Amino acid sequence: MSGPAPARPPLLEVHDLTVNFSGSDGVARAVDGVDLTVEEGETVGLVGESGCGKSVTALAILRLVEPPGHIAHGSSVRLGGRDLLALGAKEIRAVRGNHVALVFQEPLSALNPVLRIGNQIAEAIRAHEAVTRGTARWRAVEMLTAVGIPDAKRRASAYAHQLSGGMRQRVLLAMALACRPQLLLADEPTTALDVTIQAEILELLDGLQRKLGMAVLLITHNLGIVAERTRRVYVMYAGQIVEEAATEQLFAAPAHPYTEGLLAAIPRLDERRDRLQAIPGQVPPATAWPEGCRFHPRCPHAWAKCGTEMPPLLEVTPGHRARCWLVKEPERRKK
Amino acid sequence: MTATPLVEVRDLVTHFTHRVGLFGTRREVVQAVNGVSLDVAARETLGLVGESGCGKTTLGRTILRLVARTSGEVRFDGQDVFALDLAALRRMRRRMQIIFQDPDGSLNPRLSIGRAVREGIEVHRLARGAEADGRVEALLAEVGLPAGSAARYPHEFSGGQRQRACIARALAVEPEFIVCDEPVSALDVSVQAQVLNLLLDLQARRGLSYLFISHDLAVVRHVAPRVAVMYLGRIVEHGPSDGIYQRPLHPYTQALLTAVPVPDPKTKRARVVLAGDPPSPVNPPGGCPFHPRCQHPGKNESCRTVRPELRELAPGHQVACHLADR
Amino acid sequence: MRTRLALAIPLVLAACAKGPAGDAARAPGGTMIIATTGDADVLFPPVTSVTNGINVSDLLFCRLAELKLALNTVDDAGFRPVLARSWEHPDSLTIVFHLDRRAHWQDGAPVTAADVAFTFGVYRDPAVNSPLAPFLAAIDSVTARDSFTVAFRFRRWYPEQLYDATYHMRVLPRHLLDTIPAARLATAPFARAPVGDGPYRFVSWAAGSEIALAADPAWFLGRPGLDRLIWRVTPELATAVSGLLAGEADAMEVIPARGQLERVQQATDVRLVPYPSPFYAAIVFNLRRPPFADRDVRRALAMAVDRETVVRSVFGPFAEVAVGATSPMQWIWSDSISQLPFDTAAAARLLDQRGWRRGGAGGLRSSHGAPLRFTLLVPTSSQVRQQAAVIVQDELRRLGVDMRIQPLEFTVMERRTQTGDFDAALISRTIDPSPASLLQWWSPGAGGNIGRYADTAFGSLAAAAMRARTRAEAAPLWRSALGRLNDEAPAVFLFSPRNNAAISTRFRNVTIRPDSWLATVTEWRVIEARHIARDRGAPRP
Amino acid sequence: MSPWRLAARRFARNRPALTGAVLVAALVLAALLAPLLTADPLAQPDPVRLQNQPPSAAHLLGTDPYSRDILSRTLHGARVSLVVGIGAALLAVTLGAGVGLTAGLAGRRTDQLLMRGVDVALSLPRIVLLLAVFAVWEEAPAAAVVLLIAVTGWFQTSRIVRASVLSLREADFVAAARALGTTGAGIVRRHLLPHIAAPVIVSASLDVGNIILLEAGLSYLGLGVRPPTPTWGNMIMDGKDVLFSAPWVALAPGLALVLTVVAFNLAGDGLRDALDPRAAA
Amino acid sequence: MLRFAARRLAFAVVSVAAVVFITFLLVHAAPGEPMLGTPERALASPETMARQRTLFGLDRPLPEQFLRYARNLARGELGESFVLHRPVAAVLAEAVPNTLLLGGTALVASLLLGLAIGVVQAARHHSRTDTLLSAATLVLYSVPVFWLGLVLLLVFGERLHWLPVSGMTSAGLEDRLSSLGRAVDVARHLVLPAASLALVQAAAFARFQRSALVESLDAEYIRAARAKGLTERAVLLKHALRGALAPTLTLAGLSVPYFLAGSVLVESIFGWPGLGRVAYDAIFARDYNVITATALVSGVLVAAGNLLADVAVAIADPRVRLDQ
Repeated sequence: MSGPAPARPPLLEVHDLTVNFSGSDGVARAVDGVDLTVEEGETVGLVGESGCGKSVTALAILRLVEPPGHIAHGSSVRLGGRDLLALGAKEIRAVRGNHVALVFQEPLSALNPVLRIGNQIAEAIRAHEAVTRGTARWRAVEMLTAVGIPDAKRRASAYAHQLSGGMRQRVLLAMALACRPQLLLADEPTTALDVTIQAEILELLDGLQRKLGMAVLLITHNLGIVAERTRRVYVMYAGQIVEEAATEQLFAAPAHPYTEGLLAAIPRLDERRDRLQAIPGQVPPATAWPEGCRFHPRCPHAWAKCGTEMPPLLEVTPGHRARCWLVKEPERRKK
Repeated sequence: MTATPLVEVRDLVTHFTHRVGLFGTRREVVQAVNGVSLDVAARETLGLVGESGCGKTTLGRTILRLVARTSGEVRFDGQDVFALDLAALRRMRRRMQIIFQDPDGSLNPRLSIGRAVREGIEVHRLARGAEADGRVEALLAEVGLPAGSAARYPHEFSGGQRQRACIARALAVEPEFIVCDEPVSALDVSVQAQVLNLLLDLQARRGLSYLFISHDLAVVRHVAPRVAVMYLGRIVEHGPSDGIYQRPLHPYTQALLTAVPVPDPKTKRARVVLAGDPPSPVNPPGGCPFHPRCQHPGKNESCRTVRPELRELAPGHQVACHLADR
Repeated sequence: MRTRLALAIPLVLAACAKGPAGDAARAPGGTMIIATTGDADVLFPPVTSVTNGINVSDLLFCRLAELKLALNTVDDAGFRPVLARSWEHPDSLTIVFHLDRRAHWQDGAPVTAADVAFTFGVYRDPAVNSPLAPFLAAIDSVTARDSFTVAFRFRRWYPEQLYDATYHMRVLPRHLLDTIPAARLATAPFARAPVGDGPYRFVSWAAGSEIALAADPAWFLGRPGLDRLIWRVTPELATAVSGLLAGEADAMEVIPARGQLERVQQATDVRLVPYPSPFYAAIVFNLRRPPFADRDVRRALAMAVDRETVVRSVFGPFAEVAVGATSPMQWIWSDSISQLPFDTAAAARLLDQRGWRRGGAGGLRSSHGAPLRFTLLVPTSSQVRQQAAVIVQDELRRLGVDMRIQPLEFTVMERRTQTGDFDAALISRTIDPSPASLLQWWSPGAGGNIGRYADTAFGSLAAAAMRARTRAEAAPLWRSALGRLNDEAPAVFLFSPRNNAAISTRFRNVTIRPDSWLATVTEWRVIEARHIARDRGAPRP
Repeated sequence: MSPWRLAARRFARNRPALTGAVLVAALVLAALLAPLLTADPLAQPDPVRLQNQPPSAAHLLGTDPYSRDILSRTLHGARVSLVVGIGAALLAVTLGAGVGLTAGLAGRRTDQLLMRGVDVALSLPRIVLLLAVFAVWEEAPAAAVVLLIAVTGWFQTSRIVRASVLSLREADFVAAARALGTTGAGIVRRHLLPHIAAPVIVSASLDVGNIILLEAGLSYLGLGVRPPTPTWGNMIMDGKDVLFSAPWVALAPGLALVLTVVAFNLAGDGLRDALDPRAAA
Repeated sequence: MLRFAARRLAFAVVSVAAVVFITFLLVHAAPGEPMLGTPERALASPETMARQRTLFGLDRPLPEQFLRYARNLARGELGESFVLHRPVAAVLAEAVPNTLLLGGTALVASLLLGLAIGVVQAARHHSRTDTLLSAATLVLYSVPVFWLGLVLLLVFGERLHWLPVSGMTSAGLEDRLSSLGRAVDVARHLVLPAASLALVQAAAFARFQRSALVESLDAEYIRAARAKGLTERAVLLKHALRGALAPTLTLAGLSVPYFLAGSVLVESIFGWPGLGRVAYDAIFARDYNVITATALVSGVLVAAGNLLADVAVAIADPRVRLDQ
């Protein structure tokens, strides 16, 4: 689904983002030339399997990639037109947690075990706003209440290990949203949770997003969540965006064989499949991406060109692009 | 229920004591499995679903006597597993195996894949020398690992391949029954399908029985014609998958099913959202274990005080709920 | 510390010197910090056994009379009066002392004859278990004739009666001690904070750290020259010397290690004051064991040891080769005493004659298949003795003798030598100013005769010397006895170190009596121009 | 590639660790060859004139107060230090591993008993015990020093081993082995020992340095291995009195001591990094 | 909490009792006997020694001696020193505070210094500063404490005259100083011995702290803290250090034996009149009651250290606090 071009620049505009990790086995290009945009208030999915680079992408947006990883020259991340990669240390800190916030996958490890949760929220507030300790604490309690934690005042002085998994994830949300960011990067926010809790958290996130009017980049491997919660989606494979489309479009007519494969590979609750269509082979390691199209060794349709030339993102329909030569040569699709 | 069950579990209870607090000054009893009965027939797969902490993993391990039971009984092919002496137990273990969730942790990183697979062959003296090598090679090929894998070590394989190796290790002793404890939940979507297909193929080829434990309802539906739903150490619903998935009778099952996101943007479903977290198995609530979270409009006093037993509401479809009706 | 070669000045008295020169009494006093490697044990003279305990209590308590610097133990002229104004010999078994009526305890009470009689009782009381009691065995009784006259009655006549009557005992204040049971005396508070009659008063004692004394301005023989004496315990010798060189301390009784001596030699503010030491070191053979029962083997071993090399190597210029079982402190010391020569050829011949021939592995000597091999016990507490042993070992090896060194902890070695469980031991003997102490170690049946040496010739020479009326008569007899001992070689007498006190050049008038280095400290003075902070000012309240 | 070979490769790539290992190897070699390379460490060519000589062609590191060759004594001292350090470390970890394994595998009661015992042992003031024992030991041969240091030094290892056995017992691959019917002994041999080996090796290698320091301290106090057998501790003591006039006497053994301990610590750190199970995954 | 405290206490009592028992056996099984005088002056005759044995009851069978000792101990009596002729309690009462002052100062100093170095290294980890500090702490950690003590003494005491070399106070000046002056004087005397002990242990703490911090800097919550926009300083000091503090505090509590061992050497070198000296002298003089009592005190100190470690961890890490 692609509406008319927005009058203002998109909220987030990532261009040619490349992140390298240098290790003893050579340089791993974990994220390779990623382009993506998020409009204000929009929920965008970033989907892919482990090791595809989706988490690194999120970290790179806030320049949180740590050595031995580094963001390559030529990448750009613009937030409301401002290039985050060009900011000084102090300015980027002013963005983190304030304009753009991050929610992590493992709420237990993302919360400092030795600090009270109320404190951890309050310090996020105090990092960006000149408020007193007392005010910050009061606002922390308010945030905890907002994310549905009962008896928030008392819970504020609890430690992470004293809370259940769902509660911890709520705390993380409260921490991320404490400064009312314009954009939330939610990295697998519910993967560690049971389905019933996952549903609660996603409902909560929906509600908060509407209330705060923020945009969400929802990073996940779960196609179900993507289908239910996002308007647009990017599919990542081996460090690259391989497909980009409106969500309905993607599920209705996937253009990239990898996307297709994923959809065919998952067992469905709503229908009984006799046999799953598995994608053969393994995700290659980041140090040894294949030549040409990175999916070609696992692709049922691949032909010689796929092994030598890397396809660019090709437009399938307006707003729907796929990194596959099949877009140009659909006749090569095998039945 | 199917005739002549291979595995019969009756009123199985497994409690753990563990120490908590600084220096373990306090004891806690975790009521992991709290009176479970179920059967698995030969060549059949029974799916067991439940959320983390519900006791499904403990149940699987207790059946294999990897964990001591507190009471109740497990019969395998008519023999009481807990009555066996150690030698007999070892013989019995040839016939029942287990596959774990985490392929990293279930392979000894210091043993090559070949030696890991060979371990069972050697323990039960099924073959020796070159014959054993041949068997290992064949098993590895059967689970789809490339030639030459035997000499390699777990860290040289991907998660999916490691899980294949685990399957090969379990198959090495030619078991009849395998407890599959979340065998695919640590795997990527694309690989998950490979392993599920492999398990189904093996079952067809070797006539295996599975107890398939998972938190993923979609996966269970895919592999198991019969499903048991576990909550806080008890089975709350049990029956043919089609029945359970299309017409869940227990409020918990209903909530579970509606919570699972469906990868289809066009389906919009009404969702039963549960309040709060599952209670701790250290201190399970009285009455119906689910009652504190239950959203059933008819919730009443007996839910709080009387524990519902499994009732058969449709052929083969049992549910432990006072309020459920067909 | 094991390097502490403790000096062991036995039982001598200090300070009771004659009255001060008039001008010194008015001169400002000053403070002397004495660095030491060991603390005192207890300040109760009958049981005090540690060098510093003795040094300190020597300044707190007086003797009846005091040896003069020459340490002539035989003649009455060798003594000067202290508590006793004078004495007389009414008969050959009695000495009567007349006490100085000016003498008083630091609490004001006079020192009386009853104190002296009481003191004798304490020293002899088995419940006190004074190690000095055996030295008083010849005294039968001590009785007070009146308040200031006391009579010593001896069991037999001998020339050193006055020495025994005065040297071993320090008079104790009866009025402060007679209510305490004898067995509790050593542990009574008095023993750690005594009230004495000497030139110095007790001020404080921080165990393991510091003992402070202050001059008694009212001392009956005149105010001492130094206001305060402070012993500072620094277990590590190198640190003690550092403190001395840094001016933190003023004096050390002795610097036992050559390397440290050399450091002090190079310093400008500290000088070394040499004086004879009261001990000698020797390798004692156990005559109960086979090779050493043979006099010729002993002589051969003695001749094979180049004692000059041992001494120069261990001490450099800071020790003497021992002329025998004595030290230069004793008046019997003389180069004329006959000694075995260092003669390896003669030693080899002697061993060959006695059937110990070379031929074993490594040129080892053996007789009837038994190698000439023995073990030398050396205490781990003495680095110089260990060092000497190593050199002797090397020398004997060249002769074909395998001497093994067994370093033992001091108390363990003591046990072994006492029970005769040893081949040879490198011992050190602390000696009194009196040559009579020779018998303590070398007469048959004496507790100190660990090697079981028994020789009638030596015995009769020593006995004759003991009976000699004057020092002039006694000296040649003692020297012959020592010569006989050398000739018999029950031991190899290695060295007698020369002690070197280190004393700040701030002090003048420094003299040292070898058996008790602070005996004349009442005469010492600080040069006025060189007063420093600790010499000035009064204590703050 | 097997995890051991991987670890070896990681170790070989770690420059400081490799330096440490090379140093250790050189030390061991020098100590082994000491009798061939150098003069008799006890020989005193001329205890009067050749005392405390500065380094020269004849005596590369000079001579000590007995005119003995310091190079020779330092190398021979290495024998004592290495024998004591390595010997005691090996013995201690063996004891510790044995007790830890027993506690980890035995029933709750044995485990409690052993571990409470270890807790008590850990609150023993080791130095006081060692002082007391060495002071009473008439002669302390190197073997006795090894034994004593080992006997008072295994407690921590036993805790580490026990903890690692307890966690391994919960590991899925052990459960899998049990499910396969592998016997207890087989599980210990195939699955537990190889895993315990890594922390034990690391703890042993890091212990060596500490034990060498401990032995030197005891020697310095005149305990431990006794003179004239050269040990670095008693060599430093020999040189203490001439520290200003002949600094080389104490310097050589002091530097040798520091170098050795540094080498073992480097190698130990390297081993720890190389064998770290997190890195091995 | 009370039950826990009681258990810990009971446990400490058992530990200390074991220490006493083992030490008692060891020293009495030792050859040699209590010594009168210094090694060089064998003044006491065999008869005197024999009488002394009877007086001290050393001629009784060992079990009887132990029972008597244990009975006295139960009444809080530590007996009498054979050599010093005074109650052991008095000997310890003088020595223990000095050792506590020295060891306590060294412990606190090493902890602070170690933490500081560790934090600096972790903040700049893999930089040149880090490498240099790593090398420095490694070498320092490998230096024998007595060697370091001698060097410090010679350089700062004797050569440079900056600090006094021996004792706790300036001899002869104590009573000339105001109480503040006295405190300063003691502090000056404390510097070198405390530094000798502290530097080596600071290196140990720094090495430990660095790796704990570097490890905790890898934690997800550190990334979360950065993502909140906190400064590096806050991330390091508030988040990483808090988490990494507990193990270091444990190590600090468990380092009591190190300080005891070090004090034997350092107290000798610097003439510090403490427990280490007392123990050392007593062992060589076979002063049985003093040896056993020093072992007892050391045992208590070690047990106290262990307890402190537990308490410190409980304070630093809420995860190990007793659940409410």
